[in-house]
Amino acid sequence: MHDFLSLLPLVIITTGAILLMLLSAFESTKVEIASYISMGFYGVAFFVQLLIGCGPETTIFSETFNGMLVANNFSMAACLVILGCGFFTAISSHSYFKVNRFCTLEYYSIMMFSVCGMMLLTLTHELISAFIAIEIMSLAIYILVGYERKNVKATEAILKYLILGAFAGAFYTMGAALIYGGVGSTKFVEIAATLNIDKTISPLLLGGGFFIIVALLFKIAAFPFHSWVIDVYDGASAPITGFMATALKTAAFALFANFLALHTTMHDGWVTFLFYLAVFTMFGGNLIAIGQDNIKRMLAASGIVHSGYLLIALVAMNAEQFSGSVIAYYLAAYAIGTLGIFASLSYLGGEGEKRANFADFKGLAKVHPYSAAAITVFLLSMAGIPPTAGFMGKFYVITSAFSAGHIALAVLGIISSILSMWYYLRLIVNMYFHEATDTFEVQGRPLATAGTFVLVFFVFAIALYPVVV
Amino acid sequence: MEQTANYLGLIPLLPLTGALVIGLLHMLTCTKKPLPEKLYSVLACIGPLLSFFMALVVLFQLKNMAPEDRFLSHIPFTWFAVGELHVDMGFLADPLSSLMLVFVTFIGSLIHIYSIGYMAGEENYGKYFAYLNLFLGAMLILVLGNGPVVMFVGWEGVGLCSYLLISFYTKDTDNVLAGNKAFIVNRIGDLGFVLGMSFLFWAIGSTGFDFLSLRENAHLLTPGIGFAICLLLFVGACGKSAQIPLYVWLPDAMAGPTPVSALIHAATMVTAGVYMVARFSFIYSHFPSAGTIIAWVGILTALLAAIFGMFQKDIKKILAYSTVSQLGYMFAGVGVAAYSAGIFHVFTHAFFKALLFLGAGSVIYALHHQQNIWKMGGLKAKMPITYATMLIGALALSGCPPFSGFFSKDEILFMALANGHPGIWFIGVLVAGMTAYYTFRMMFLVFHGEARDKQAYDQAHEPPAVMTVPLIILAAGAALVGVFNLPGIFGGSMSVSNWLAPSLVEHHPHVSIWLEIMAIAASIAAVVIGITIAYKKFGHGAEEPEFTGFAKLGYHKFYVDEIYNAAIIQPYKAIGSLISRFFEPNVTDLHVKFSTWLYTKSGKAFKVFQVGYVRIYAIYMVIGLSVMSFFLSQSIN
Amino acid sequence: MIQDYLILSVILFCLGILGVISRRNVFTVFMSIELMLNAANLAFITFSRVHESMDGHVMAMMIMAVAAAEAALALAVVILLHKHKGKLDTNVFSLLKG
Amino acid sequence: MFEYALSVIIFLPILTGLALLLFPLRGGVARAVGFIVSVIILFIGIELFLGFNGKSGMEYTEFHQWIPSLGVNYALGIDGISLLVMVAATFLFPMVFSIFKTRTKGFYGNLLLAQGAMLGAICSTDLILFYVFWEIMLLPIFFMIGIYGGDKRLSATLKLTIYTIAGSLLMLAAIIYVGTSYHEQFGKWSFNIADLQALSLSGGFAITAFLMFMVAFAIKIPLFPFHTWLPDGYTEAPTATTFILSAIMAKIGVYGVIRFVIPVFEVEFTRFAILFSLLGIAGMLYCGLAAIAQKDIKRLLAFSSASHMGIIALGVFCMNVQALSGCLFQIMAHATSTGVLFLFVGLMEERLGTRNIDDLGGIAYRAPIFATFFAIAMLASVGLPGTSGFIGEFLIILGAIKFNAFIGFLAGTTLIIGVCYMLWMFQRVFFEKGKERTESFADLNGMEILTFVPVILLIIGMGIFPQTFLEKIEPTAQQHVAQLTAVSASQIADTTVQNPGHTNHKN
Repeated sequence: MHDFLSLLPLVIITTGAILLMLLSAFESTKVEIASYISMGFYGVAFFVQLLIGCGPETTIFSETFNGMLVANNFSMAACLVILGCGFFTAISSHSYFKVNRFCTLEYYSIMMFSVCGMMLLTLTHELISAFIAIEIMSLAIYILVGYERKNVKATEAILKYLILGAFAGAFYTMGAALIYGGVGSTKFVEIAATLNIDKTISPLLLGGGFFIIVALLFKIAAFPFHSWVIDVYDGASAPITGFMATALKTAAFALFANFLALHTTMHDGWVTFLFYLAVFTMFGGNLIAIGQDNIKRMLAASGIVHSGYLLIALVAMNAEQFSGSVIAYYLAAYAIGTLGIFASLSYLGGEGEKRANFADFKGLAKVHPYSAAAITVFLLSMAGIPPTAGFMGKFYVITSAFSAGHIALAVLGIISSILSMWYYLRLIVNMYFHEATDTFEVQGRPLATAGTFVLVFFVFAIALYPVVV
Repeated sequence: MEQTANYLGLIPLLPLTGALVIGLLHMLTCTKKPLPEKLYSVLACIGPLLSFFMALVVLFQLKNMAPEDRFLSHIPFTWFAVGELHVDMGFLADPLSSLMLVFVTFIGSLIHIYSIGYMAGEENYGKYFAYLNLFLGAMLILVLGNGPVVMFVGWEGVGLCSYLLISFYTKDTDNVLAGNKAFIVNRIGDLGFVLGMSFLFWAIGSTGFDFLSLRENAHLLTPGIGFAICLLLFVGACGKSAQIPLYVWLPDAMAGPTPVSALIHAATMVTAGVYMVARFSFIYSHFPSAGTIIAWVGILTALLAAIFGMFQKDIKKILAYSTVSQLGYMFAGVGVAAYSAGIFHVFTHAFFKALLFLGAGSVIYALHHQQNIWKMGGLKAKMPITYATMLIGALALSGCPPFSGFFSKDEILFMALANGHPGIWFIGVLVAGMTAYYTFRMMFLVFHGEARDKQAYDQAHEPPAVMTVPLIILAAGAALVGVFNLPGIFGGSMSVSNWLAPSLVEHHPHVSIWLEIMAIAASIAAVVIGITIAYKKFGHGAEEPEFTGFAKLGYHKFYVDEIYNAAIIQPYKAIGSLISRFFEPNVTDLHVKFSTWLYTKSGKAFKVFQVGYVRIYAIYMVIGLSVMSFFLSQSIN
Repeated sequence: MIQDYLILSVILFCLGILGVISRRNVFTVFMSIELMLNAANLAFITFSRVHESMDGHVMAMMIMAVAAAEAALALAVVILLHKHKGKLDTNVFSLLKG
Repeated sequence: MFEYALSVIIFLPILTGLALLLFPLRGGVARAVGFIVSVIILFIGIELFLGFNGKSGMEYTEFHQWIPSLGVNYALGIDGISLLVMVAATFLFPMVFSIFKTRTKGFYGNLLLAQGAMLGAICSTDLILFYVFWEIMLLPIFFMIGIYGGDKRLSATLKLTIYTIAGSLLMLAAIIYVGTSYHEQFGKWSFNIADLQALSLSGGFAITAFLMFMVAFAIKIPLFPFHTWLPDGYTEAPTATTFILSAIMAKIGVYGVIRFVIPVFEVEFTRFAILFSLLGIAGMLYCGLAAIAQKDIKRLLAFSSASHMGIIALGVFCMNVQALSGCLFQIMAHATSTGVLFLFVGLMEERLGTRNIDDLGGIAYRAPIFATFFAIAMLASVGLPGTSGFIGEFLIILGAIKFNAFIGFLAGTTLIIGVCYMLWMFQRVFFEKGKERTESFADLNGMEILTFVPVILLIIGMGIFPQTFLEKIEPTAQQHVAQLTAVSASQIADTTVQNPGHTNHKN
């Protein structure tokens, strides 16, 4: 019965999604109600996930699902992060749609669908089901990105994301095909088995793995495949951007880690590539971020940089006994920071996100001192200043890199975080060291403020009590 | 061997307390209605007088002990101790320091009393006496310090006080500049002292860093390091005692009140260098070559200063250069290992030079701060006491028998000759003549002839008793203290030298009586010649001449100050501004500037790649893909 | 025999890539992507022939379904684009850049 | 009650500071609260100082596990090295609160935060914990300069912050390297300095890590040529901030070298000592010369502070007990002298609205008490015997002579250089004719006198009875030097130039 338990959160979310979809058929239901319902479902799922915890690694319904789904600590942690992202995105959307009124009930339902896609992605240990999960997630997110139909920017964003995403998806399928050709199955266990037999990676397997990794690199916006992320984040509405930046990246990295961890030979085969990719991703992201004036674009670029750090963690991870704790912790820390900033943006951005640039936030500290303080905390966490979660994450990643012997990589990571200091401080400087030019009117008491402060609490909580590792 | 005397610490402490009390009173009241001068005067004189009496006590206690263990010490507490370094805040009274002690406190007290009259009605009356007491305290620490480090405390303390007192009239920038000059030049010397101390410690100090233990270990010094220590310490002495090349501050120091010049810049502080060399005689006696250098520096300083002295018009400047010149003598003395002779000259010089300065002070006082000797004249009638006392001082200074200066100076010259330095002796005699000349030039111009400035002359009058009495006492001293060290040839027994013997390391050469007589005759002849020339030129009044040629050069002190200014001070400032204007922003900060520039530029550059055409993004992907696959194919085969 | 199928699929795949990076009309781009997906399907089916198992076919089915869903979304986007600009040239949509 | 004293002095200010920042208060109230807290800290600090016996290594230790999996602990402790820095950080803050009245609550909150973080950095014996506090310490400074600073505050604070963070991130890399190599050599994780002493590192990585540490600390101290953030930073910062920057934060840089670099990197330290001591000398000369050309009195003091820090740093690199104790003593002495001078300049600025030396003059006639106090602090900073400044400088020069005669000589020139610009400034500001600006200069009032008298007494007391401080720090200094001499004995040739006399006193 444990199998079903470990699947329960996924089930809950799915039912929630369907339920909302049905509800939206009725005129009378308000959008707020929908948001509360989705929050409720996220919350319940979150606590269920937390309660069931996870014992040893279990293959869920190995007969029924033919060993596609495997639940372990890592997947649980990733699911928790994703559910948290869903919860706080719902909160920030709630406040966001108070000022920007283009929301319908389906919005929350679709978001929940994407969340089930992601959770499935963390569980799956098989290529085709992974593809399905990716597509569930992606299709939902495509819709969310372009949700504001009137807005040409959103439309352009969805266009770009759709084309490139589908392009990457095609690579993924080709890769899956090649691996199937090489192994005769797409299950990770089978692949591992073949790798156990003949120690070298056969050309088919190599090419297949290559294509799959390319697709995953696209999803996590690693260096050569990063260009979409900036425009899409810019075009999408703030809560969705936050959602993509956090939940999607978590899911993608979960799959990435599982794929690399399926066998040591697989991991070692790609380490060199990932090494260079990590370096390029970090520095490329930094260089892009420096030039940006729009905060969302800056955050997108900084997201690229953080993908670079996560790639370091992937390089340094040990495929033999893979725990993924470092990656999970870093993802959680990064997610908290990013969600927090986007939550604040969602109620400070104003109608049609008229405050989008650094300059628009001059003197925020004078008007909304607490929000400014919260944003500062999040930025410092992303910059990795102690005693925030971001610092701890960075500390674990660098430590793992050192103890795996990738000293050069670790040092480069440190250097890139020196570079990243400037654009994080830039917003703080704007908020604190200038006089207020704007009134920063905020309607009512947005729920997102509460969410923001909860997140601030988490930033320090998981830093000072690093339970995960 | 040494006994303890637990009151030694009090001797410097008394004036220091006086300084503290007076200073606080003055600091708290000076902006409001100032306190009565009587109060300050009383408070100021208590400390010095008490310490004078205690000094006498010390002297007599030492006298009652066997000569070879005449050492009294008092160690209140350990000052600081780190590793092998152990420095006590300790005081040592031996014959040498007791002698210094007595005359420093004696003259100090006299000058305090004199100042009561001289400073009457000045603003910052209290501040003056606070500084004066502070100085006396520091000087006594210098004298009594039982080790180099404690000595250095007094050493820097007196430097500070001389700075404060030189720039006493702070409203006038020149005075403050003179003060700064004094302090900075002294600091240059102090650097030498500190380095010397440090080397000394690492060489032989680790078993105890006070004079007595150092004296026992002195034989451990290796030649190289010992020589270096000697010279470094002498650099310190040069700074404090105004020897070449660091003498330049002393003439400017005359900017301070005249009693200060008398006490600090004639009698006591400036002789600290000589005292220090004598203190370290146990080292210097091991390195006669270093001594020779000192002797030559000293005698050349004497010569140079004498030349300058001959052409000055400011009465205090003349005395200042005479001081430098006499200090030169003293160093010549200690340089040729005649430490007792040098110290004895310090002793006598204190009397007659203090006397001359105080006399000059009362002249200046009488003429309302007129210092130019070409505006004086004929004052003999107006102020007889001053004249008489100053005449004694002048005779003593120019070293004509039987006044004190004769014996001390003659002893030095004789020792120079006896220890085989005829060159030094010859220059010494020459300088003696020049000294006599400029001293009496001053005397004649000031007191003889007829008044050059009539209405100043009419107002001139003898100063009050509080100023004349010290003059008379000092005059008596200047006339008579010579007898303390009468050489055998005059039926004396060199009692001062014998007194000092336990704390000095020196040997008395035995040379023929004729040589001694010859030396004495020579110096007397020089003095007589000098005085007669002065009398010929100025005895009956003379008009101020136009300085030309060498005289002009001498009057402008060979332009040494200007040279220093051009060669050292201006470049120093130039370097400073160069650094802060040019180097700081453009060179040292370059790495910051460059990296920020590169950073922002590359940020701009990377925006270009975000063209916004989805096709191009796809092309990026394909390019990345192909590059990666290329490397992949490389890695396979 | 088998190789030919594979070669064909590879050719199709490359054609798809070329189409995506060379064409600017949204329709053509999506069609090229479909081409790539079908190349993958072909490869799957070929391999399932090699391994004498039906898994490949199943997977091809799955992929087709997903592709259909994607196509549906794509058409919606196309309509949206046409509403905004009246053109289907991808280069027209480049507000977001820099 | 004292087993948690260190935690108290660390977290009481931090929590109060946060509270001040969070709750809406008036500036006056915030100031009062801050003053009370800092006074409490002061008394605890005095208790700690008196209770410290200096014989047995770390005292007042606290230990709690933080991240067991990586052996990161919450470990605090005080020994002879950190004692005087701790004392400086606890003693000097009440002054700041009692003097500067015209600030908003945020300022006082940040001050408290800074104090807590600095004390944390001083007291922590775990590298990671130290790093955490080390970074936190910077944030209040960043905000104080940025919000309350002068006209060019933005560039100044960004330069300072990014420069410093860059250095400390490099240090983080080095710290992690040390931790991992400990894990490799001993099979368990630990960042505790007591364990890390056992570490024996060598090779290129060790040198790189050592240099990373040194760069971080050199930037904080600041050591030439990493000082370029200092003039702008010190000048633009509000005076209270400048005070804690120069009086305490710079010292923590020196302290870090002694505490964390020497025990771990004996070999590299011994090898590079000569280089770094030359850097210290260069900084001393360079900044001392630059000071003479400054028009702004605060900037002048900034350069003078940098110049003195050069000498203090030199004390670390001389690797003998005299120099090291002198350096530790001078840390405190310099805080009381130059730091206090900054406060005086702040008072002048509040009263007259200018810091330009040309506008000042004749203050001594208006304000004798102020002038006297200023003079005493100034004389202490030029190292006059009888003041706190002399002991430290003398010991450092003494040690430098032993380390290398030439360096010792250069170090000695600080006696001259310091006096030049200080007298120059003092003359123009306090003497000469009064300017019309200074006519109205009011002397210190009762409160201010009460504030400054203790520190003036401290300056003189430290000059006359330094042994009370030295006897507490000397044993630890001995241990540290013992470690080094073991190394340098092996390679004495390329590190120290023995002076010939030195060998004699052995026999």
